[in-house]
Amino acid sequence: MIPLSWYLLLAAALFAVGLFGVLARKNAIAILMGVELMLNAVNINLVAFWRYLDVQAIAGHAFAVMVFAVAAAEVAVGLALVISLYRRRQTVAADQIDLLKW
Amino acid sequence: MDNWLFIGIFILVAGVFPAMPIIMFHLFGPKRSNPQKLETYECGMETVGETWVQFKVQYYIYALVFLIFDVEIVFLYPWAVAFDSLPLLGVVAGVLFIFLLADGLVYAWRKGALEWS
Amino acid sequence: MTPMQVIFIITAVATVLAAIMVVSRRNLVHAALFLVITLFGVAVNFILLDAPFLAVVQVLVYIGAIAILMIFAVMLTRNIQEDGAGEAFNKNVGMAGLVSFLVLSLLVVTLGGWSEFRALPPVANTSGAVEALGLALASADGYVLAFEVASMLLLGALVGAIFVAWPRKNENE
Amino acid sequence: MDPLAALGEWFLNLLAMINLPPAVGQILLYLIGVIVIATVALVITIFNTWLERKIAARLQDRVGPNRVGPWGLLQPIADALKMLTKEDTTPAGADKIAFNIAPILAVVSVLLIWAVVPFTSQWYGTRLNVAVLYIAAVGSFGVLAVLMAGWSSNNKYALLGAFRAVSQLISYEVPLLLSLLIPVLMARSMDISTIVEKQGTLLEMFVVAAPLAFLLFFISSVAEVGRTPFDLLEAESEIVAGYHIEYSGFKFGMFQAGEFMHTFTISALTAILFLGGWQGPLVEQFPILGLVYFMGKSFAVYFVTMWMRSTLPRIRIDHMQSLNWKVLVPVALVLLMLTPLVDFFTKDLGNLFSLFVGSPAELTLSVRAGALLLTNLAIMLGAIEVIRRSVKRATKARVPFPRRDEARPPIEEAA
Repeated sequence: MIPLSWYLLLAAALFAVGLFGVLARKNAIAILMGVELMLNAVNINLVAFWRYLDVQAIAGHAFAVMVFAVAAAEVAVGLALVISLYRRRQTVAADQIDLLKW
Repeated sequence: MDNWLFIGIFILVAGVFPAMPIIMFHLFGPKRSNPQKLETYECGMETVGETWVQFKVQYYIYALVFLIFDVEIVFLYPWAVAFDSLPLLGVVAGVLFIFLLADGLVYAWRKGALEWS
Repeated sequence: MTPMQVIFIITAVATVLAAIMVVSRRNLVHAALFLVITLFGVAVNFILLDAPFLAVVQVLVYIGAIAILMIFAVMLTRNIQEDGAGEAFNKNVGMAGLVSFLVLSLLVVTLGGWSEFRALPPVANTSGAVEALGLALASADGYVLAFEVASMLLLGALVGAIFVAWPRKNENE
Repeated sequence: MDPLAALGEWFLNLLAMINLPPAVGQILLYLIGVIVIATVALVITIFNTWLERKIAARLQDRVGPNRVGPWGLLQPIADALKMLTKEDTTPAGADKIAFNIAPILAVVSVLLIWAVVPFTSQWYGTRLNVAVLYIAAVGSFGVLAVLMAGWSSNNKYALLGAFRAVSQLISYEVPLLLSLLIPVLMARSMDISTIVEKQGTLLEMFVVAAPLAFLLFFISSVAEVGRTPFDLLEAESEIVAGYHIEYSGFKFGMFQAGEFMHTFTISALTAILFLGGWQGPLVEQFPILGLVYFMGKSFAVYFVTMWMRSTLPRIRIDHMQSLNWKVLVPVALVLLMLTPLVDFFTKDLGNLFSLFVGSPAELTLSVRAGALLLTNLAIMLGAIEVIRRSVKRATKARVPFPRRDEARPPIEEAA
């Protein structure tokens, strides 16, 4: 059967790839995609631990559903910011959004 | 798990079913192509510029409201399944949840974000 | 190797490869389509973990709504100049690669030597999970507070996002 | 014993005799089952293309296809052959992979629904305890297919059509999901077979207790398919042809086939979720009768969609969005707030009355169904009244159209 560590390794790989995307991408929407990858990695971990530790404890499911809600909220507001920014500055490159930078 | 094995096989077969006639069509259909035929179909006019249209923000707003509603409705399905064992408080919690959901719609409506202009 | 392991390895490799494509493709629509493949791979993993409800929700919410919203946003903010010539990465790409590689190797080293939970616990019947979740979400000694707070969070996100994205009156487009 | 189950048993025994491991036999059996279900769905679709043309013709006082085969029954085959003579084109600037995957995905998204549809009490692909959400989730691949088709064509009109189509599809998914919640709430289960089993008698059919949910589900499903009156995706006079403008031959045919199959699928789902699916008199003694009931109910609903198609004009895009966000979604939300409350408070009423008369279970049932029906009717009447008033207020300000002689003043006599 599949050991738990396999799932954790998959989640780790997804998390690292997502982290790279967040740190290295130039386009703000691509950064949000990286965040989504990281959130998915977290969800795999939550569900894997739920399955291997205690199926009766529903916390794994409840937290995973909360992560869905948080991801949706984050994407909605994040993309709204990107669109608003694009309308004013005609750019979606994250390193050109430096108005608050001194 | 067996159920999902069935679904997995179904996905594969469902992919093959429409792919078969398309491949057959690709192999046996007539091929008398010329560059004119492969041009973009825009009422016979020459295509000007790249394919790029500035879309209205309206499309995004609808998708946004849909996303939020989608997630909230997903929360309600387990609640509906467990309805028989819920106490009054649980039922009220669900109804309150739907009420909060409706508030978002009211805001969008009052803001005029639902108008197709 | 059992068939389950084969299925897991195939989906895991496909998921991670698609994720790498997501962060490296310059064409953002392609990146979003690869994101869909990644998300679907994660859904298959949920199935393997006996959580069909979460798998279905993953497809419904992530692929059906979030990915669609991403593609919409990409097309709304498409800029001809940035499309062809623009770089995919910013100037910190080397540093970012190093950091994420360090994180990954740390996790791999830690998890590689971990020998607990070799096999799936034999509890096969997880079909009551959806009902238990529904009960937990709406009962006072469960997650009813989290349930309502999630509703408030989503309401706030909806109001905030519409407020931000909707053009101001004095803004001439 | 059920004939199909006996056949499967015999097949497994046959495989065991030639020393195949049982797991392989099970997979082979699944594969055969999948192929049978998919073929049935496709054959029904092909038959429906003929039926639809015939009925649309009768409704418009024409004869319809009558040349190929008896009563024109072989017309679909002639259509398929004709499509094969078309040229397979992929536009020069198109994204080849996405362009070719999109039509396949469009069919897959509909075909997958049939994996959980119960034909009779014994005959179904598989039983999932999340079947209702599975159906909704599978539908999101259809949205993706539309977006991929529009984007990969590299054509302004295709992209614009895809945007319109997707905004319609996702908008109407909100009332669809909300109204799907009502049968789930009433059956206390997301398993579609359990939902059918709960609708044993006429009074238990969900259409009796929740007619408003039935209407909401039906309207939003028709919009989801994009049939008249919601066919602005391919409004020829406005946006050339919608997202599939660059497709030709069988690739275009796949989009059409997907749409036809989807129409029948939503009819079947309406029959299952609200009209009791395979339930009917004598179905316990002869399970095979269930197939007749199920098909009869599905085709009855399908006939209504065809009837709508031949009689209703196309709706305008702003009306389409207002109908969704300002009528269907608010009504669904109000319904969803009241239904659980009514349901909860009538749950034990039967026991109360049973002190005086009859058996509690039956009484509870009729009290609950009656209360829910009254709630539904009240919401429906209230909604109609609100809409009537707001329409009245909106039309008062409208400038009346000038009469003909005012609009065009008589020409002054020429000098």
